[in-house]
Amino acid sequence: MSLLEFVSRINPVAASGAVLVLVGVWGVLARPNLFKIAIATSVMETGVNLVILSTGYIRGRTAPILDSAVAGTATDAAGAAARMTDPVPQALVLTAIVIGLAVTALQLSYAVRLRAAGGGSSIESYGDEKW
Amino acid sequence: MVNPLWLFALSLGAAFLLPLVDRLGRRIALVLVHGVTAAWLAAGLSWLAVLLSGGEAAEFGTAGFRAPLAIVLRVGLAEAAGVTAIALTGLLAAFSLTRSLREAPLGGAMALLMALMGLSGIVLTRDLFNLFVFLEISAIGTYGLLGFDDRKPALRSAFKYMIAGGLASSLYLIGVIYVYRLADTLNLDIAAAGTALSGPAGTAAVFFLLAALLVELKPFPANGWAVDAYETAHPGISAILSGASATALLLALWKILPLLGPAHLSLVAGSGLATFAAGNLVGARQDRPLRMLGYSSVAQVGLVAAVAALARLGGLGDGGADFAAAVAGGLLLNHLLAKTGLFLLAGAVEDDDARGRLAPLSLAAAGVLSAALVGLPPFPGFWAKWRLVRALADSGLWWILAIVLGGSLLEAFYVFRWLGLRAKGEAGEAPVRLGIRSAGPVLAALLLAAAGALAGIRGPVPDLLLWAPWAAAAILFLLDGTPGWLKGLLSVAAAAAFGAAAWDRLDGFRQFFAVMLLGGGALFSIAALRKGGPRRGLHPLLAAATLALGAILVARTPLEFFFAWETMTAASWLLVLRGRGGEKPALSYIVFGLGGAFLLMAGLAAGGWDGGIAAAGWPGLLVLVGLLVKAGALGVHVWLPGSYAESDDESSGFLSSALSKAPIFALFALALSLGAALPGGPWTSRALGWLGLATALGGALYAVYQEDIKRTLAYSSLGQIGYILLAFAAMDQAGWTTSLYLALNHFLYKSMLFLAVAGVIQRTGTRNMYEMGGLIKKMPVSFLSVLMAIIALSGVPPLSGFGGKWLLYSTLIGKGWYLETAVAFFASAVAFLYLYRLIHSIFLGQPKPSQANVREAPVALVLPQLVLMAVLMAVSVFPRLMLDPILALVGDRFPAAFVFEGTRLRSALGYWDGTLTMIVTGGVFALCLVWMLANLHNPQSVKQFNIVFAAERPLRPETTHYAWRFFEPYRKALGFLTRERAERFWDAFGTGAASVGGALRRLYTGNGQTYALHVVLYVAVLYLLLGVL
Amino acid sequence: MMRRVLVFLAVAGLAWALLPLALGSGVPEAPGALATAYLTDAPADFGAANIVTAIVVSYRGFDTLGEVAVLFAATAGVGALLTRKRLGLGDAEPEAKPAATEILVTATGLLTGLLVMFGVYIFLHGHLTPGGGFQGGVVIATALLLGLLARPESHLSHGILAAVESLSGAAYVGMGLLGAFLAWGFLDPRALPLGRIGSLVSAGSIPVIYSLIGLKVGAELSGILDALKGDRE
Amino acid sequence: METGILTRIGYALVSLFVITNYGLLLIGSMARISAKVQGRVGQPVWQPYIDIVKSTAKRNSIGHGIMFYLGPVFRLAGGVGTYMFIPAVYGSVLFRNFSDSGDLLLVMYFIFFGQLGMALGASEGGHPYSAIGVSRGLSQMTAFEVPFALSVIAVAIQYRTLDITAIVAAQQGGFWNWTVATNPLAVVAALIAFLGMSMHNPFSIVIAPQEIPIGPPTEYQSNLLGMLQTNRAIFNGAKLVLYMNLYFGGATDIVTMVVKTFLIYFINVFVGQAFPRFRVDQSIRFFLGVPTLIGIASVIIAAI
Amino acid sequence: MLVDVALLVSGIVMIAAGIGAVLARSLLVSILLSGGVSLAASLVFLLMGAPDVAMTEAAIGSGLTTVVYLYALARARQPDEEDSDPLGNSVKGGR
Repeated sequence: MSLLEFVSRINPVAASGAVLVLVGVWGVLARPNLFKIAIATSVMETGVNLVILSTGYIRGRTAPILDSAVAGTATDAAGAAARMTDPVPQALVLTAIVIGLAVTALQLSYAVRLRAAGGGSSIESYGDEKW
Repeated sequence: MVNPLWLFALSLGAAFLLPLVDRLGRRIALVLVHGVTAAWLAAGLSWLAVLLSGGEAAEFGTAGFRAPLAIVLRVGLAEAAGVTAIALTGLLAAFSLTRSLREAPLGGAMALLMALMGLSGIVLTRDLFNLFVFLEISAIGTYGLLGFDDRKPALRSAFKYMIAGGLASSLYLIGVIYVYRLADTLNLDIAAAGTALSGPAGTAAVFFLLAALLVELKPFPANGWAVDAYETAHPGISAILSGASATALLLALWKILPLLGPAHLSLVAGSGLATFAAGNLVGARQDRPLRMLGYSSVAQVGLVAAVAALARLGGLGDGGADFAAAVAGGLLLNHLLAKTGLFLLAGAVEDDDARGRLAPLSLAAAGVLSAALVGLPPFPGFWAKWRLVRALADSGLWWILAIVLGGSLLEAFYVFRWLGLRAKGEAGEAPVRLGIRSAGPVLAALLLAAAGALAGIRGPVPDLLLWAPWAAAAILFLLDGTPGWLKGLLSVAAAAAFGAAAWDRLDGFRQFFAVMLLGGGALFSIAALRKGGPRRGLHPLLAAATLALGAILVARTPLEFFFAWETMTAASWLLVLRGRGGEKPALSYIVFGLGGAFLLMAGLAAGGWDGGIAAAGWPGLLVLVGLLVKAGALGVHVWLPGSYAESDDESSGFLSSALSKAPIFALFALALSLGAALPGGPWTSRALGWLGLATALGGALYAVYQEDIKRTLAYSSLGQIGYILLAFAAMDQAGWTTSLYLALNHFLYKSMLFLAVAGVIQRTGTRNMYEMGGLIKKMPVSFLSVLMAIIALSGVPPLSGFGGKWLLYSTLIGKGWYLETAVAFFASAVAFLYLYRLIHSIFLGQPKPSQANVREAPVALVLPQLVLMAVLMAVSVFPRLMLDPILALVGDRFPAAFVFEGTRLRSALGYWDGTLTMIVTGGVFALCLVWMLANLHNPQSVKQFNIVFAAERPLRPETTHYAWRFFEPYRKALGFLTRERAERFWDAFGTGAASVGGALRRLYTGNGQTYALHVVLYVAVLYLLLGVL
Repeated sequence: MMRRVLVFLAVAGLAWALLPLALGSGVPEAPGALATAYLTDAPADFGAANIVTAIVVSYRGFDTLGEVAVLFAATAGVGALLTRKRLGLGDAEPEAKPAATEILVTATGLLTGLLVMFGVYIFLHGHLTPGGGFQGGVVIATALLLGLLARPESHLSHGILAAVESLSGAAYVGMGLLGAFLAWGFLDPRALPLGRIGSLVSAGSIPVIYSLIGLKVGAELSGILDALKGDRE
Repeated sequence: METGILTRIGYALVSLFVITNYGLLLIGSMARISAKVQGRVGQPVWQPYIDIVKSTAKRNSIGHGIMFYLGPVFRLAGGVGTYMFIPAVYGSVLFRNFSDSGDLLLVMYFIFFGQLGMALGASEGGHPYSAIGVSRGLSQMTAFEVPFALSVIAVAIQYRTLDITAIVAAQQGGFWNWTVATNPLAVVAALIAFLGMSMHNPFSIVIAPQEIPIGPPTEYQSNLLGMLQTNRAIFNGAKLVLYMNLYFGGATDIVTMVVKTFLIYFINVFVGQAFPRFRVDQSIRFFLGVPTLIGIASVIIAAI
Repeated sequence: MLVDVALLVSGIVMIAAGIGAVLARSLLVSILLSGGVSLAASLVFLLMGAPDVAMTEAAIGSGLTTVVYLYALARARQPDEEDSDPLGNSVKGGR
């Protein structure tokens, strides 16, 4: 089955994540609305998170949590380890998501602040500093 | 060593508790902020102390584990220096931010703490993902800081900044995760040690990492977002961005260098150099100071990145990593302190919207900071740039060298333009006082000076004599409030002491020039006493320039020579700037001065040193051209007339009669160390001869049409230097004798002229000759001085000037340079025109009623003139006084062409007996005088206007004194020769550079989205190039 | 038009760089050496059942501390930007909004309490089950948000929020220092006894740290929402 | 050839006396000849003597300042000095003058001594016409110096010396050894320059002798004017002697000198009479044109 | 394999939602679609064996972020049409 063949060859998460990154970048570059830029940045960050986590995707493995489902007995550490997926990307993504939220919040604050000062909704109206 | 983790705990704890502390009062909260920053500084310094005294770099793990399991921090020399620099900048900036922080919401202070901690974290961490976290901490802190004091423009910029920052961090994350995937670690050292990253996938992964860091380093053209922020933020924030943030990011780049392959490194180098060139080109077009500094920042950072990459590539430097650390580190330190200080200073001025000139202390700080930024000695950038240039020359990377020097020159142009503006201010504006806000810039300036001096004295220039100019300048600046006579005497004493200390180290040639250079300095230091009052700034600069001239003579290595040379250039530039209308001339003076110096530097770096400048081949030609620029040869002379005219009158004299001999000395030194030959051989000589001749003729012709005395004298100096060059180019005993004789003579009579003219200008208050007239009765001594000087200058026997002419023509005809002889003859004849005009318009003809009360010049001017007159008479009567030493100096390097027989000097073609000439002339003159007096019957003096005037009686001196446009028919006949082609050429050149800058800066549209587009395109193009490489 | 072409070129160029990397990396067969080391050692090292938590809070705890700092800096920035004065709201009364119905008010009151308890549960069990301080903190913030929605005229108590935020943050740093003094390094959770793996009181100070993070994150996110609402002085 | 210093001074005075009288008579006779050519009776040959005596005998003298008085002194000293540095008659101790002070270059530059002093004196007179005259004179001087210098260079190349005595020596042995025969172009250039140097037509705008009193001497009268007139004679003589020495084989006796200098002067004056007067800018352009090219050609010829 | 197909399908959904978020003229729709992207992403994370991340993404990415957007939109008095009012107005905050 060619689809499955193809899917097994590539990393589906990485692929969709990368495309999502491109979609986000396109949004950042093409939509002049301040909020739209922020939204596109969020989409891009989600894509990046997918890319990150894609490297920790191992077929057929479970979450890296030692519970009864994974390890019958807690002492069988080595055996449990062989059934779990890579935890490092997960740890990294956790951090990245929170940072993404922080950035988004701040970016939106600026947008709000600019609007409150009577500015336009398009980034084109903030080009007084140039050359 | 102090565990850096304590500092992170301290920063975070303080930041987290800040809202509670704030309840006790904002002051206390701010003290906490400053205290934490100071703690970082203390820690950085303690690390530096440990590491510099031989301590080992240390790693600090977290959570009780080591890499790769846990995150590890490393404190090495680079890290310690980086943390110190960041904390220092932070402290300076925080100090300037205090008021804003007090008035704004507390978020500002918290963001500041976070930003600084983040930057330090970037420096310290060895973990790639942790690096990302710290990048984000500092980025978000910065975003917060950009808007915290509610400047509307800064709010706009911050949004643009965030878009670009978001793109960069996404790129970075993608890079990090694939590095992890391939290398199975996040630790830098482990990743660098393995080979997993060498394949195509690894190259791509590292590329993303690198691209993100490069974008954060604000490369051209993807840096509009940053420049906007630099321009609009609070100056303290701009200082952090430009200084601390750049430091941290460069160290981050430095860290990942081991991961990079040659192709990556080429990208970094290319991008850095392009940024350096483009940043400076665009900066040159910028008239808003903060934005200008922004462009300068990105340019400097680009250069540092390029240097680091080039050194890593292996094509550069002697000691690999050491070299890179020294050069890149030196440049960075220089940039950091200078830019921090400048942002604070310029920002304070802009915040006040002040248009006046800066108060003295701030101005001095601004001067030091600007000079450091441009890489003048003795600041750290100078040493770094020298090593860089040397390495580039050694590696044969000439085009990079050209970019580096060209960019630096552009930078000098716009930075010094700003400085000139601030030094002069707009007319009618009150001086700008910054009060306590100047503390930061002053501190930065002091640190720069200290760091530079330390680097120099403990490094390549241990000879304290070479530091004398700086010491003298510093001491006299401190005494600047004291009366002028004290400083004048000190200056003279300094020159004398320098001469005494250096005398034994100088060979004959150098002693010969020392008399002119140091003596000239002392002479004009005395002349500077002509006005009362402290005359702030004049004496320190004059003394510094004088001693720098001396330092040029005692230099023993190329670096020492260049060090002294640039010192001289800088001091004399400030002298020009000090003049009343000195702003524009000073700018062209320093730009051409540095342009020449840079050529010299390239040549020196490539050539050797043999007790003199031993640069053969085309490095030698570079040196030659550099010296010619400084000498003011025709074509590159455009800086000369304005600077001589607009500087203070004693400074003009100093520049013309003493300082102009420095390039002459250097030419001799160059030729001497090549065995009395020029690089390039006879063709160079011939070309140099014609160039000298063109200079002589051009100088004379231009001088004819000037209305301004000092411009006349300036062009006259140009012409005289032309003769000296012409004679020098002959490269034989006759030529060198002539050249040295002319140089010494020029020193004598041009000093007299400038001294006399200084008196005239002081008394009449004008420089326009047609506004004077008939001053002979008011200022007889000055008249006599000018009379003798112009007789000598024009070469009319019996004064010593004729000796020069005789030697010159004998040389030229003997050498077979016949056409040159004819042109020289013509040029000498033209000199009569302006000399006559000079003495006629000022001293003769009809006096002006408004100048009825003019007195003789002050004693400080008259006395030196009397001495010089006596000397001139002595050497005229006894030419051997001057010629014997010169002949001895030239010695037996060449076959003898001139020989003395008693008082008669004999050449292959003819002879000249100066003493007999003087006696005959004196006798004849006495005879005629007696005849005249004997037949003088009933002489009557008549009143003004009692002249034979056709049928009417003139009433006004303005219409009777024929002085304005004196040689108009001459202009009609030969004006086509003096159409200022060189000026127009250089104007066009400037316009060309400006239009390139103008075209480039069209990229900076102000649209944040366009900036983001630039970022993405930049990354894409970089990737394409990576594929190509 | 030109701009569109350039945007297309830029995105295409980025795609050309990114897609080969993303598509070509494939799916790994097994975790790398580092991951395996974590998987095998974490339970023994820290007695934490949730290995991701072990990494987040201890091995890479320094990242997490930084992450908290990021959120903190963002909150600070938002707070500085969006004061009432700067938003142009001045001293004007907040806009009157139609009051919610009685039922909604009562329901949200209940729900808020439940949600807060859920949030606390999430971060207390971070070392055992999925979830942790951040997730728990978000849930708490959501709970407070619901309260705000239900009673538009109500305000969060800034004093309490700030105190919680400050103290929990400082306590987090303090736990880190405790690790340094009582165990083997900064942020080492072995300062407290590890306990039996799988039980609530285990994994050293991991649950304590995660709880503090949860409180802090909850307070900070609430603060951001508060600022966006226009309630900051 | 060592001679006592007093003897030398005595010889020099004799030489000076001779050249003064010769110069005066030359001017007088030339004016007379000019008049005849133009169909006038003209002045007596001794008119210059009358002029000088008349000027010197004036009872009053009006002065404008010290430099005004010194101007004529400079001027006369310049003329006398120039003559003093030229050996007038080849081989004659009497007319050797003080030519051992320096070579041709000294003579060429000493010419300026008088001109400069004169210009200064005239300036102090305060008359605008004086200054205008000086301006014109100097402007023109720079231009005619070029062909003159070129021709001198050609001579120096040809004889490999700048020593005037040696140059004359090299021309001995008949007409074909004279410079005028060996390098006629140099002589042509020099003679054209001589027109400007003597301010003869068409280069007489400087003193404009026919019109209103203009030119450097405007303010001068009494014995000061007398000195200027005396100088004119001596200076003219000196220049003629110089030309004779450089281009026309010099003279071994006084009669040859008189004949040769008279002829040189005659040619010049009458060549000049044929042309209208140039403006200053025109004369500058003229001198830097064809005469300069001729001069360059002469140098090239000599160099080859 | 089945998981892979599910991942791919989710990926396509996400990309579609992302493109929609960028293209939508209504900001509200945009925000909701971007929340949808996050929601789909959290599903993907869950499928990949990353329940921690999935939870976080759901809570933060699709939940809190969306709320923050909506609050900001309200506070900024931003009309829903993305290209309305591009050049700003003179109205200073308040009523």
